[in-house]
This record gives sequence, structure tokens and C-alpha cells, in this order.
Amino acid sequence: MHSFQQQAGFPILTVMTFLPTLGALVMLALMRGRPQLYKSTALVTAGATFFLSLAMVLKFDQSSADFQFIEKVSWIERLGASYHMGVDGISVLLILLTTLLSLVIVPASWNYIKDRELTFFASFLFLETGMLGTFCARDLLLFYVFWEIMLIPMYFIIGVWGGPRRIYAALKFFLFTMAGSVLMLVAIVGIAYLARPDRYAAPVFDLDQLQKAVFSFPVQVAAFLAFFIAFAIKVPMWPVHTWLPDAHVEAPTAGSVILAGVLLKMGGYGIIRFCIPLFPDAAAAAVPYILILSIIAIIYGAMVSLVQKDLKKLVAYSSVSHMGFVTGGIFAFNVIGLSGAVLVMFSHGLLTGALFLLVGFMYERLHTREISLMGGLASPFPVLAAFLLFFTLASLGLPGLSGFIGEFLSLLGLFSYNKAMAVVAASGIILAAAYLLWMYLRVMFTGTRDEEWFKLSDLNLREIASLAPLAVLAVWVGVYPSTFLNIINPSVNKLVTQMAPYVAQHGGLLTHLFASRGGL
Amino acid sequence: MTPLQHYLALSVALFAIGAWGVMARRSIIVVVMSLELMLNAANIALVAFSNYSPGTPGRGEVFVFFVLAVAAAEVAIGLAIGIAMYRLRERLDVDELDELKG
Amino acid sequence: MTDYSTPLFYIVAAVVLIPAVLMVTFRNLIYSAAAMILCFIGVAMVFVTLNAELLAISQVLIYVGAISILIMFAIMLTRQRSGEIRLFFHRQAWLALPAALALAVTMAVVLSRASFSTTPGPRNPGTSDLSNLLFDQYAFPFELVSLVLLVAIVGAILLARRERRR
Amino acid sequence: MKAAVLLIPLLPLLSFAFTGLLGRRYLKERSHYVSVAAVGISWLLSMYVLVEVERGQTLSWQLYSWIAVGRFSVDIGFLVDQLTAVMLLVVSTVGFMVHVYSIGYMHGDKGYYRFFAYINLFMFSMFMLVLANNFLLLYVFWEAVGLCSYLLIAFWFPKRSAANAGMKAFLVNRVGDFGFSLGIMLIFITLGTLSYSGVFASASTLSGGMATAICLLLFTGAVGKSAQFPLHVWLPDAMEGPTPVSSLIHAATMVNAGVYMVARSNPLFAQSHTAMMVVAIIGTFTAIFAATIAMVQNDIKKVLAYSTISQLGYMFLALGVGAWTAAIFHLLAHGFFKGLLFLCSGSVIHALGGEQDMRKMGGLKRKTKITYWTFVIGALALSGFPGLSGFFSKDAVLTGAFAEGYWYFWIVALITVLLTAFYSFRLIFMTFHGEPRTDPKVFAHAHESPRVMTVPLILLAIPTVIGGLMLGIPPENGHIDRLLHHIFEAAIPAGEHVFGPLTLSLMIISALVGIAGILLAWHLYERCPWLPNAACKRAGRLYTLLLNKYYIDEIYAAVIINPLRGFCGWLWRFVDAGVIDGAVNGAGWLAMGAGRLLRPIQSGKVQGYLFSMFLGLLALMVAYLLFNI
Repeated sequence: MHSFQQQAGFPILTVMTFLPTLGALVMLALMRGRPQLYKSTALVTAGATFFLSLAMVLKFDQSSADFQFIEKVSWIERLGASYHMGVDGISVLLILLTTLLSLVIVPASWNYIKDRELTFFASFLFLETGMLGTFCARDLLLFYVFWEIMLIPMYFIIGVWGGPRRIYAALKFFLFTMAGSVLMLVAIVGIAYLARPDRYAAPVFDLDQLQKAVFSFPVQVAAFLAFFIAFAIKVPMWPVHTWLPDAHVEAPTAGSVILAGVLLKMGGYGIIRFCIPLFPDAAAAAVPYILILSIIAIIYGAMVSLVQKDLKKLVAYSSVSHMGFVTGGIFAFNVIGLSGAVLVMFSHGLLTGALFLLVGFMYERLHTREISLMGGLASPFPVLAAFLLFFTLASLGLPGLSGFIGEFLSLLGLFSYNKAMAVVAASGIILAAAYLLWMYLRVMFTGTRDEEWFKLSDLNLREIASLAPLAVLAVWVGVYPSTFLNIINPSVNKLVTQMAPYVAQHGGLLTHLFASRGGL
Repeated sequence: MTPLQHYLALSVALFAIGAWGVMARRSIIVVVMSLELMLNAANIALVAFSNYSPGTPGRGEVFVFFVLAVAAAEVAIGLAIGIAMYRLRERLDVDELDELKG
Repeated sequence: MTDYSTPLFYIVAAVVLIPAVLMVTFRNLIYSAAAMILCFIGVAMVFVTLNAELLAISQVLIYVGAISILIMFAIMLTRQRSGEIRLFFHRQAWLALPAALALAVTMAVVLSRASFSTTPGPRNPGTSDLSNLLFDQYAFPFELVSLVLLVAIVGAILLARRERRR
Repeated sequence: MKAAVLLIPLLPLLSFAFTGLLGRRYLKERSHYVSVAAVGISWLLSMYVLVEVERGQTLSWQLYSWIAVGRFSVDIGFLVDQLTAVMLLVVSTVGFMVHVYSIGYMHGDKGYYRFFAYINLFMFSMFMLVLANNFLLLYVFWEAVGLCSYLLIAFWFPKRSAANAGMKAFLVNRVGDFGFSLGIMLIFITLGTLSYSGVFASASTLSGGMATAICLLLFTGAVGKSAQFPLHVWLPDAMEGPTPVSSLIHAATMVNAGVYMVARSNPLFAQSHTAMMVVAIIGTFTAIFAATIAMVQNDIKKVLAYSTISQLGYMFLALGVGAWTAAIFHLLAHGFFKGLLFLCSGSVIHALGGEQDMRKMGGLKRKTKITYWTFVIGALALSGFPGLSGFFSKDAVLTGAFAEGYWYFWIVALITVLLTAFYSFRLIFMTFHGEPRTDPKVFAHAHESPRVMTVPLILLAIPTVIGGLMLGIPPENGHIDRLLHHIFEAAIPAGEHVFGPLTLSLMIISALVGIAGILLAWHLYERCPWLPNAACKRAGRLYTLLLNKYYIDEIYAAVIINPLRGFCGWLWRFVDAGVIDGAVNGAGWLAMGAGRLLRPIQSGKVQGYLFSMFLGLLALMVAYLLFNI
């Protein structure tokens, strides 16, 4: 049993999750009006959380597949809900990503925010708590609580510090996610009650017991759909993605980085952690439909990005396209596909986070995100051009950088499930190269449009410092991915072996179904 | 003896006239007056029933007293409002007093 | 005694109904107020035919004496330029009459359909019976009504007071 | 040997990092020392490796396990055998010469350090591509090389045409790589491994259809990278980049990667005859197709670009008909003389201050002696003049095709020899002979390029002359055949080829055809220069068709690019903004609308309320009556 006592000596997960809140409260209470003080506190808090997560990763026992650093305290007796925190390979990787991005955005938005800076940093720290809690929660109710905690600060970040249409965007973001999570709440309560051993026992919210409970197929399908819709909105998958471009365009730089870097991973993580293990039959049955949706997402996202005029919208739609690989990889239900999906999540967080940082830096200088108003930025800002080139190439999947590994593995996983689907999905990499390079050409190359830009300063040390860790990690994942693969392998294998009987049983049914229609 | 139904018919007629007055007339005062009519109609019915029904006599009539009291209070308040309204708007037509519009 | 009650009832009914209709239709407020008084007297007569003398007298005292005068005062206080009294709503007037008639018809039908266990003739409750009921069984409502009246008085004074600029 | 193999790619990588990071502020015009030195050492090491391999020593060395996920395990490793050695020879020699040459050519350019940084990165990726020991690693550096070509084509990025050309090159390569990656996935799915040794050992287990599918997918990658017919459009535009880049990347090294990949996976191709035929057909068609366009081009570099496409067609023809060694021999020879030709054209452009249009050149013979003579040597080699390396390698290809019984390919190839000879000497006569057509001011101070540019020309001219004799004699089992025999033994068709009267007669025929081409060019452009214009006028539409490169670019734009862009625009406006957002905002509007609809009920008129109350009462009573609730 990997309880936190043996592994870390102190309840590392709880400390890590609630440290940012502590920092935020201290800042709010004592440091109003003293920018230098609260900015550095924010940096210190984010830094401390990052090092805690780093320590956790180092102490993480990569051989065992079950959950580690377990903390279990009964929370609401009568409801049977317990404060049960634990992490496995996949959550460790995503936690590392979250703390890194939260650390990186603090220096990046040092002078980006003009009004109410203190509450801006405080809301980010609250957001971080929500995110970390969601990744560590092993109890459905606790998970839902953190899921909602995460929503509120994000709403304010978009709503208060956003661009001109921020209210519409924030509201749309909130309502979309809310609709999904309310559905999920119904499902949570439903299965908690269904899973009770007998009529009078308390409902079961704890994931370990829930996984033992077996639900009938219709219940599984209903609950799976409820959970899946909530997570699909977060991913975002194709039909429910329209909130993402609006939210990104209006959100401040740091908001976009976290929104793209971490919040989108919630969807993928949720599917892996809840939809598949709890409702294996339904998951296996839903595979072809979800794969079709993810392929549409890949192609649709890429195509729409081709015609975007606003830089942030372009990157937002590219996120829709990249996340299509995630859902495609997950629902291929083999080790290669699933590890690919997790790696895409990790690398997409790094790359899109960096791209948004760069767009933010450009906005700070040119005060516009319209591609048509930019042109020839490479001459006045060579360092900015170099960084943007690096991250553009990484996100279009240039081999040797992190984007390629994840995408190739997910495609390979999809390929072994169904060749035709994989071929269509693979065409996504051509479209990705097209829209990203075309963006780079219109923004960086060709003649400099406006002479004053030469007077503006190139990236300063602070900005480079916020980009450097992301670049280093992007190269590390690209050149030596086994450090990250070893972390997630045990839990990926466990999930795939767990799903194998169901896929075999359902796989047959559905491929047969598809075959009869001369299908894929 | 005239059967109960006649009294009831009378009470219904009076009640209908009162209702008509309340709905049709524009001035508050006429509305209040028609309201009184309706109350009287009720009284007639009450007294008629109390007389024609078994049980301890006078049960209905007692109730009429209460109706009287309430009617008096009601008229007082109604007219007070009407006068206050008149002082504000110089006009007493009910259909122009619609500040509470939704 | 010969059976005068039925023709008497019709006369009394007429005394009640005709002024009521007039009241509603009169253009001038004073005339409609006068019609109302007549109608109240009619009602008092109905009480008499129902052997409820005490009620008849109280009816006359309260309605004819107090309330009508009150209404007269109100009419005086709100003297309007006589010219523009428009009798009815243009929009709703034509709807009100049929609605009232429909109401009357339905109530009549309902009442006729209903069956009451009725004793043959009108009974004659004396004043003592009334006072017994009023002061022991319904003592509490009696007190309550006094409270209602108190509130009404205070309210009326407050509302109708001429506003002093504070 | 192991250290040498590791150092060859490592040195350019380190010098890339060094020049790249320190170039802007510190090195500026001194940034070429480190990079040229690095490539020079790599060249020496490559020679050493070549000698070692000649002595029969090969190496297969696995550095570390790159990706290990379930059944899928790929590692970073080197494989050095005869084929790699030959490729190393070409890449390092031409690379070193181009580095030296660039010192002169790029002198004074603002992005001097950036040029050397990128070109070193290219050398690193090309070395790794050649040394890789599995398909995925090959794919990785396949794209890395594509990236360097993108960076170098768009080197002068303020120029819109250069930026567009760079993007076009990368995208067209990407289309090829799409097929290549699918091929790799298919290999893994069917054979379970991606390392060369593993794949080639179990190649025979592949079913016919699967083998064809894999080979064709791999071949799409080669078509993309080596600019064969459908995907050749990017190479002529790539001439926007500086000339040393065109010489190194777009003539000698990168474009040969496709040929190397097909040659390397010969056991796979041997399994499927149809795939071989497809390779041969596309190769032949591209050869003659590109040669016809090259005849009418007026830009000196465009002519050489189309000539490269055509010569690559030759190599694929050789691969397709099974003459594996001939293809590699031609690759080797072509690498040298085409690199030489490009560098000479660079020195011509340098002399005329950037002028590239041949119609504004002429009479440079007197002005640039060395460039002229090296150019002539290169052109002779290109057109297969007997004795030079081009002659032996092209002849090997032709005899290979004829001997295998594909006489129709042989005929088309022979016509192409004629066209090649014609356009190469048309180029010489227009540039060097006749009266100067440049404006006098420019022509006045046209001068021979500095020594740092002319020395590489001479050094490259030497192998062009003696290369053929060293490796090609006697044809069919010359030194190169013996060297590469071991590599291709799995794929070489049966039957012994001996140097008999047949091969001799074939050699004579191709030599005569070559010389005929030269004479034709001499007649048209030297003796009566007015003839070409008259011929063009009479040819009329055919001439314009060729001049506009068969309108391929316009066709692609009309068929693929514009409809795609239009569809995406519609997709975004209609589906995203219209349908989905419409539904979302619609729901919002619905709530608002319903509210607005119900608002008038609260009219504020007391009478209204009373009236509705009465109606309610009425309805209740009627209900009581009717249904006797």
C-alpha cells in the first residue's frame, strides 16, 4: 500500500494542492498595494509548488501501477464521501505540467496586467489549487468539488482581465463547462447510489470501491455519456468546441496559457480516469463514434485554423486539432495509442502554452493580434522569431521535438485499430504544417510592415526565462522520451489490460457492425 | 313562503351587477361602490341560508356583522387611496394608474 | 295571513336590483351614489322579509348612514371637471357585461344544481340568539374585527392626510 | 571507427550550436572559421570511414533506446556499410567544398552567421540520415533535412518570393512525408520492428500486396524529397535560396536522400515487381518531362534545377529496373558534377552582381576563365561526353535498363540524353560565348570570383574528370560494382552481366547521341543566334507551354489550394459560426424572446387583473359543471 507516510513522510499531495491557496490568502491579506512584495510572493509560492511536485515525481515509484502517496480521511460520514487523494503515472505527469505552467506565467505577466494585479495573481493561485486537486482526487465528490473550484477563478480571469468581448466569452465558457459538469454531477450521484452494497448503506463515492461495482449495460451507457459529455466539452471535442476560440481571444496571456496548457487536459485526464475504468462496456461500445468525432476534430480544427485572422484563434483551433489526437489515441485502447495520447497532452501543454506566451509578448509590443496587421517581424525581433519558429515547428510535429513523439504514437495506436481512420487522421499533419507555416510566413517573413517596430525592444531576459524551461522540456521529450514514458507506462498497461476483455468482446460486435456496412 | 332559491337568485344578480360595475367603470369611487354591492349580495345569501338551514338559528347572521365591519374598513381604505391618488394625479381613472407595469 | 310574501319579495328585489343597475350606469357620480343608497335600503328590506330585523337596522345604520356618506365625501373631495368623465373603458366595457352575465348564469346553474337541506319556512332568530353566538362562540373573531377596524382607521388617516412638506 | 562515426555528425551539430548562439553578437563575419573547420574534419573522418569500409569493416552500433512503449521499441543507432560510405563520400565532399565556397559567396551578407549555422545543422541532419539504422530515425532526419532546406531557401526572408518558396518546399516535402510515415507505420504493424536488419530479414514474409503497399508509400516519401513528377514543383522555386545552398542541398545531398532510401530498402522493393515498375515509370517520365522544360528556361539556376530533377529521374529509372549499383554510381557522379555546375553558376551570378537571366549574359568567357573551363567540364560530364564520370554512370544506367529488357525505357532515356546535352551546352553558349548582352556598366567590372570560390570549383572538377575512370572501368563490374555488390545481392536479378559487344555498342550509341546534342546546341546558339528566336515563334504555344512549366503550379493552385482555402473559409463561417454558435446563441436568444413575449401580461391595469381573475373563476365553475370535479 503506497500511503504517503512511507513515501514522503508528510502528506505531500495535500500540502502541494493547498500551498497556492495559502500563498494567495497571505497575499490578499497582507500585501495589498505593494506590487513588488506580492509579485515575488506569487513567484515564491508557484516555485515552491513546482519543487514539491518535482520532489513527488522523483519519489514516485515507477515500477508499481497502483496509486501512490495515498491520503485517506473520512470527510462526510453519512454520504460515504472521503477525502481520498492519490496519484498514478498519468496524474504525476499532468501535475508536473500544471505546476510548471503556473510557475512560468508569473514572470510572463509581470507587467501585462494593469489594474487589480494582486487579485489577478491570487486567482491564479486559487486556480492552481483547483487543478492540482482535480488531478489528485480519488473520490468522486472530492473530484467534483475541485472541478468546480477550478471554474470560478478561470471565469474571473477571462471576465475581469479579458479583452473587449470578455463578458460574452467568460459567460460562454462558464455555461458550457457548467452544463457538462451538472450532467456529470447527476451521473456521480446516480452511480454512487447504485453502487451501495445494500439499501441502507451509505452511497459509495470512493473510486476504488466504485471500480469493483458492476453496473448494468444501460446504466453504464447513461453514466458514460454523462461523464463523457462533461469531459468532451473540456477537451474540447468537435461539436462542443466553440467556447474555446472565444475564451482564448478574450483571455489575458496567462489565462490562455493555463486554459490551453492545463484545462484542456482535464477532459482527457477525466476520460482516462473516470469514463473508461468505471464503465468499460460502454466505453468499448462507444469507440467508433468517438474515433470518428476525434478525426473530425483533427481535420476540422486544422482546416478552420487555415482561415483564421486572429493569432490566438488560430492557436485555439490548432489546440482543437491536437486534442483530436488525444481522444483518438485514448480510444484506440492499446498501449501505444494511450501513451501517445498522454504524451500529446503533456507536449501540447508545453507547446501551446509557449505559443500563447509568445503571442502575449507580441501583443505587449504591437498591441494587436491580427495577422494581417503584422508582417516581417523577424528583422526587428530576431530572438522572438527564433523562439516562435522553434515552438511552431514543435507543434507541427517536427520529429526530434515533443510534438512528434505523441502524435506518431497516437497515430500508430489508431493505425493498429483501423487503418482508414489513421490515414485520414495522419493527413492532419499536412494541414498542421500548412496553417502553422503560413501563419509564420505572414507574421515573421516578408518585408517589415512598420518601421517603428525597429525601435521596440526584442525579448528581454524575463520573457526568455519564462520560455526557456518549456523549450528545454520540448527538446527533452523529443530526444529522450523514455524518462516520461517510464512514468506513465505502468498505469497505461494496467488500464489497457483492464480494458482488453471488454474491447475484445465489444470490438468484435462493432467492427462486425462496421464491416457489414462496408465500413472503415 | 318564497323558497330559498329566489333569495339566492337575487343575491347572484346583485353580485353580477356589482362585478360588472367593478370591471366596467373607470372611477375608483364607483368601483368601491360596486364592491359594496357585491358584499351586500353576499350578505343576502348569508342571511337567506342561515334562515333556511337547520341548526342553531342566527349562525349566518352573525357572520353578516363581520362582513359589515370588514366592508366598512375596506371602504375607508379604498377611498383613502383614491383621495391620495387624486391628490397626486388630478385624475382618478383607474386605467391610467399603471406604474406597477411589468 | 294571506300569502303576500311572494309579491312582496318581487317588490323588494326590484328595489334592490334597479338602483344597482342605475348606480353602475349613471354618468354623474352623485346620482350613482344616490342609487347606491336606494339599493342598500332595498337590501335592508330583504333582511326584514327574512325576519332579520336587527340586521336590517344595522344595515341601514352602517351602509346607508356611514358608508354612503363616506362615499359622498370622497366624491366631493375628488371634484373633477365634470366634462371628461368617460363612463366606461372603451376597451373592456363591452367585455365586462357579458362576463358578468356569464358569471351570473353559471352561479345560478351551480346553485340550482346543488341540493340544500332546507327547513320549510324562514325561522325567526331572536336578538338573544345572535348576541349568544356573537359573544361566546365568535368572541375571538369579534376582537379581531375590532383590530381590523382600528387598522383601517389609522390607515385611512395616514393615506388621506394632506402631505406636509418635511 | 566508432569514434569517427560518432564524430562525423556531432561536429557539425556542435558548430551549429556554437555559431547559432554566439554568431549574432560576437562572431559576425568570423563565424565561418568554426563551421568550415568542423565540416572539414567530418570530411576527413568520412574519408577514413570510406577506407575502413573498403577494407570490409562495417559497423552496427546502438547508442540508446529512444522510444520503448509496449511492442513498439525504436533506438538511436548507426549502421555503416558500403552504401553509407558512398553517401558519406558525396555528402561530406560536396558539403566541405560548398562551405569553403560560401565564405566568398556569402561575404558581407547581414545574416552571415545564420547561414553557416543553418548549413551546419543541415550537414548534421544529412549525416545522421545516412548513418541511421532504422526507418523511424531515417524519417526523423528526413524531416530535419526538410526543415534546414526550408530555413535556407527562405534565408533572405524579407523577400516575399523566397519566403513563399521556403514554405512551398516544406509543405510539398510534408506531403511526401505523410506517405512515408504511413509506410513506416505499415511496416511496424506487419513486421513488428523498424530496424533495417529486422525489416530486411523478414522482408520475404511479406505478402505481395502488402509489400507493394509499403514500397509505394515509401516511394511517395522519395518522390516528395527527390522532387519527382507529381511533387517536383518545389525544387525550381527553391532556387530562391543562396546558390551554395542550391548546390549542396538541391543538387548533391538532400535530393539524393530519396534515391538512398529506395536503394537502402532494396530487399523490400525486390519483393514487389509492380512497385519497381512504378518507380521506373515515374523516374523515366520525370527525366524526359524535366528535360523538356529545362530546354526553354532562361534563368541559369532554373535550368540546372530542372536538370537535377531529370538526372534524379535517371537514378529512379535505374532503381526501378534493378540496376541498383548504376543508380548509386550515377548519384555519386551527379552529386559532383551538378554541385560543380551550381557553384559555377553561383560564381557567374556573383560576377554579374546578382544577374540570373541568361538573356542578359554572354561573352563571359574572356572575363571568368576558371569558371568557364570548370563549367565546360561539368557540362560535358552532365551530357555524358565519353571519358568523364557522367558518361560512365549514365551509360551504366542505360545499359542496365536495356539489359533487363526494358528497351522502351532505354529509348526514352536516350532521347533525354540528347535533350540534356542540348540544354547544358545551350546554357554555356548563351552565358559564355557570343556578345555580352549585359548592360556595359555591369559587364565592365565583371570579374573572376576570388580564389576562395574558384579553388573549390577546381577541386570538384577533378573527380568529375577522373571519377568515371576510377570507378566505372570496366563497366558492369567496375570498382563501384564490387563495392556495392554485397548490399544489393538480395535484389539483383539473376543472370551474369559481362562486358560484351552489346554493352560496347550501347556505350557508343549514347556517346554519339550526346555529341549530337552538343552540336545541335552549337549550331543553334553559336553559329546562327537568330535561329532560336525564330524557332520559338514558330513553336508558339508549345514554347509558352514549356516556358510555363506545363502550368503545373497553376493547376495545383486551381485544383487543390484555392478550393481548400475556400472550403475552409466556408467551414468556419457556416459550420462554426453559423451552426454551432448559432445553436448556442440561439438558446440564449430563445430565453430572452420568451421573456419578452410574456411581458405585456403584466399590464399594470388593475381592471385587467380583475378581469382575468373573473375569467379564471368562470372557467373553474364551468369545469365544475362539466366535469363535476
